[in-house]
Amino acid sequence: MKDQLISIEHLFVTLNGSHQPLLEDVNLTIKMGEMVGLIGESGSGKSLTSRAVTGLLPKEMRVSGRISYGGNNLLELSDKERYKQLGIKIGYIFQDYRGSFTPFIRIGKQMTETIRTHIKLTKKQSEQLAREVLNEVGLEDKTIYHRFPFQLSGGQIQRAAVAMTLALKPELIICDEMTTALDVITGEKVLNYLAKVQKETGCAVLIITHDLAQAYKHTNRIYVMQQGRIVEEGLSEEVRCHHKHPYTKKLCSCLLALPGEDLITTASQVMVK
Amino acid sequence: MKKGNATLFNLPITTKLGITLVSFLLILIFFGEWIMPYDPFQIDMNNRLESMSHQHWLGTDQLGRDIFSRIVYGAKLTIGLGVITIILSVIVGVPIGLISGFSGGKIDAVFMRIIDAILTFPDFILAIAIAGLLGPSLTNIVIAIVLVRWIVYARLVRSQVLELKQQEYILASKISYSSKWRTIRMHILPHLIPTIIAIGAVDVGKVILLISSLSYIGLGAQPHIPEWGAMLNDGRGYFQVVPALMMYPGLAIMLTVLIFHLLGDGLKNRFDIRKRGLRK
Amino acid sequence: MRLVFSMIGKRITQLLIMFLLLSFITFVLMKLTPGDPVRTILNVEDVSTTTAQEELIKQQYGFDRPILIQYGEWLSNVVQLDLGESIIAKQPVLQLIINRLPASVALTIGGLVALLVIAVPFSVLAAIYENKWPDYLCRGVAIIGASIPSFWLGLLLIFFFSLQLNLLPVMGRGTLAHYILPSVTLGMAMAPVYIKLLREQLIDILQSSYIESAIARGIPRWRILLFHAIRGSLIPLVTMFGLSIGSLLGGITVIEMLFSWPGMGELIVNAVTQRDYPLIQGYIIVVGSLVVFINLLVDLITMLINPQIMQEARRAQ
Amino acid sequence: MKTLTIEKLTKSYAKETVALDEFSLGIDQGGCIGIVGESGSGKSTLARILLGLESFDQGQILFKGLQIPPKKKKDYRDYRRDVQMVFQDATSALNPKLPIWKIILEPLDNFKEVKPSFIKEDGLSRKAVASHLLEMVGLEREFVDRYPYQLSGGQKQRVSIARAISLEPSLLICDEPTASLDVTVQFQILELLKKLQEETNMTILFISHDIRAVTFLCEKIVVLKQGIIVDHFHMKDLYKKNRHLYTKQLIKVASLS
Repeated sequence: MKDQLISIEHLFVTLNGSHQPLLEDVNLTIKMGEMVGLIGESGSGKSLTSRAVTGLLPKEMRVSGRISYGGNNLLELSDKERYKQLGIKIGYIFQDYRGSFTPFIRIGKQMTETIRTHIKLTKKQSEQLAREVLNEVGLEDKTIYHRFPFQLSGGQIQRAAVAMTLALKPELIICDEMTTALDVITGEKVLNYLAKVQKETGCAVLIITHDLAQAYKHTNRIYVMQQGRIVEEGLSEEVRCHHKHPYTKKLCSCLLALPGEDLITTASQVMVK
Repeated sequence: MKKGNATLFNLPITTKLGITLVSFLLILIFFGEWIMPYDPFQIDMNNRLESMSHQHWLGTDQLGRDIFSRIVYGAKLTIGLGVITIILSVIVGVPIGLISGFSGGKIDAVFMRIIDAILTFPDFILAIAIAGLLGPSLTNIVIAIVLVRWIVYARLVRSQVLELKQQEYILASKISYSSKWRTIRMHILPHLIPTIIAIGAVDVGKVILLISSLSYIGLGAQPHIPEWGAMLNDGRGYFQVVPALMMYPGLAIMLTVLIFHLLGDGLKNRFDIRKRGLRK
Repeated sequence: MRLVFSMIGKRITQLLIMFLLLSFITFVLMKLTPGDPVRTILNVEDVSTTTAQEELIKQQYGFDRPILIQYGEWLSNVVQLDLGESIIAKQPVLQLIINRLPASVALTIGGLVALLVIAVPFSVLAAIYENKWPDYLCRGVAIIGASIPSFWLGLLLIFFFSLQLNLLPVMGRGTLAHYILPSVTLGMAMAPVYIKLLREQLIDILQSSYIESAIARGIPRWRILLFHAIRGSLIPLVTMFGLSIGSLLGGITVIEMLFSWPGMGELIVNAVTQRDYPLIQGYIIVVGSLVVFINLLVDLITMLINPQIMQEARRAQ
Repeated sequence: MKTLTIEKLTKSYAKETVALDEFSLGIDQGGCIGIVGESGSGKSTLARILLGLESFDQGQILFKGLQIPPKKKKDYRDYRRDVQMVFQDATSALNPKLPIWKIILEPLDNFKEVKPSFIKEDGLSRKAVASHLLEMVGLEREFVDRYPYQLSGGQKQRVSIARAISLEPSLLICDEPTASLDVTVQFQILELLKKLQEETNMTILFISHDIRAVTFLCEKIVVLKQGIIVDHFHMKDLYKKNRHLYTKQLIKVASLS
């Protein structure tokens, strides 16, 4: 398919010296400009999958399979070539906002450092760009630019991280539980800015989350992961209302309904043990 | 994190090594008198500065005393002093740390001020001061070191207590109507004791170094006493003629301190103490 | 700025508490002291002296007055920067110490340079190759280094480089070559603690999520190592230095003795063996103030390189 | 008479940060009360004050007519027996050095004269009592001899609940008991709490940031924002027009459409 941005085929990840694979036959495709959700509980392998894409897996893990991106199999590229794609082609936003930026370097400096790593700009131009994108995500550049990360709230930091991806315009942004450590309302705000950036740049977004409601609301398509395997895939509506796999059913049944809310057609609260 | 039941055989290699070497030291300390071929104080001016031989395994010093016997005798003295110093420091420091950390508030603030003030004052310098005013002797050195060392344990215990106090099981214990003493016994001491033992083991090594350094500059053990540092000081003048005089006591110190380091590190691993929580 | 003042204030309080504690201890000890300073001054162990002579000395040095009065007098003198006169050298104590200060400071700086040259490369290597052979090597070196008595290490260095190879001078202070052995000995004596700390720091930092973020942003590895990781590990290093300045001053004493280095350490050891009480007291006061002063400097430097401390201090106010 | 009456409770940490501002609430015996708020809303402070783990500046708390925290030793003892808590982080709430049975029995060991109603026979061994409690929270008896690190997050939280209910308290305070659990486990813990509440008629004060969890468990809901009660309503009025704007916002974020 032509509009395919990235496609993961038969991905296996195994810890050295162990036979039980951590990821087993994972297949996942993301089209250009698409928002895809990857949901699962802790330990299901969703973060491993995204790290396999960026090449950030720990050294003691073996990877096999194929990740096609831009006509290449990423797994066959050299470390150096993969490293070059980080940031500029594939953006990554992490869960723990305290770790999104280095704590003792000012936000602005880290942004220009990143920008100038990838784009040939003068110091002034990169500062200009950094200030622009900060404003885009609703942060006042005058104050934020000179702040240290610990002087900002979690929501502000994650918005700055979103701004960072906006400056580099990557084709794919991977958000690994980026709102989990935030308050719900703040998290929603960050996600809305993410959606805005997605619309402006037309990039694809992979949202990794354990929060089904979030995935339903913010993505077009959802993959459900359990114990290192993808157990179900489909449009968000489909996964929510017409799921087939028992695990998806269990997940959905555990999503507590607000009163009067029709969660799933069966609306059962069967406990699948 | 926790490994299964550790038997003597699946311990890490460093610990095994540590245990073997410590047993070796213990033999030296308790059975040294039977091993010593000569009286370590026996002066024999006919056999001065002899090199290694069947009669004198490590040779003799400038007064004809048997070096091997002196080192064996010195083991008991050096290690014994180190251990006593640390035990005294623990006895003084741990209760203060417990009280300070557990009660918090003003008591804590006062203790911390005093501790801060003493902390700026290095044990080495205090030892010099005490040796200078009371006269150089091993007892005075031990007093001087304890005066400063207890702080290590008070601070260690206090910071551990403060950290543990954040743990919700301490709160749960309070909610369960457990008395303070019961909470300490049930939830705090089991965490503290291994840490203190492990740190104490390393500290014994450090104190041995300190005492021998002080003895070396003449502020600790007096020259005729076979403390290893004093032996080095003793042989200083003959160092260029007979390097062996410097070699063996120095090696003895190094190996002993190394053993305590290995032991401490082994215990730290065994008890899984490595800065919990900091690494995410 | 208010913050800096409050910090200076805190350190000065600390200095005062320490000062009172110490002067109290030294005075109590002097009272208990078994040796008789009067006899030391007369410098006669075997020759019999008349009691009249002793009385005269006692009066001259004020030993006959009640201890509290002696203490008060001494305190007020110290405040006026008068630390009294050495019994042996018959010179002002402060002058004697100040004369010796430059040599000790020079050796300290030499030791710090040696320390950095030894500790930084070792720990960076160990951290990058965690649990591989460079790491094991560094840890081995560190643990053995921590077990060697510094004076013995110095002796070994003298033995090999001066006596056997005849490369470097043994004693005294003169040319730059004279600095090498004492500095290296001091540096090596301090290195193990720093290697251990720096290595653990770096390993923690290299595994931290902010380093992962920097990697994910595609920042070149060397930049990450230099500006994000090593820079971050310097903060505890400086704090560590502040904490260990005391033991450094102690360690330097032994090394000065070993190399006959004309610093404060040599001065004090001789003072102790000669029972020169005013000098010992003066030395304690000077060293104590020095420690507090250096710690104040360390505080200020930490504030400069670690903005977070500033923030927390501000919040605490 | 209300079981618990809180009147104008005020607590501030520093000059500017007010954790609770004139917080007033009355609670009857039985049922579940939900307190919803985001981080910094003062909800955890409230829990800690109710448990006597923290002091407060102004206002008063009456529990069964007694001032909290009680001054008399006997009253204090009764209060400790009657008010228990389940913590957010089950890992931190269980001492890693102790076996499960010792953990569970800590409260009962301090109240030797108490004979809980769920113990039918006499002369049971301590371990048997502990395993009985484990069964009540849906864990197998064999768990008594295990250590916390051998348990999953959900199982640890069950142990924590078992400890809290061992004295049969009339008020159980749950501070985000499900926040660090997976969704499926979260659901099971909520079910367990619901079941236990129905069986024992204790009052559960359920503190959470998750409005879904609160609506699942509670009949009455209090919405806290920056130390102030902004909304206070019965479950059936959740969608009423006169809900506070902040409540509406919370609902909107949580809802699927």
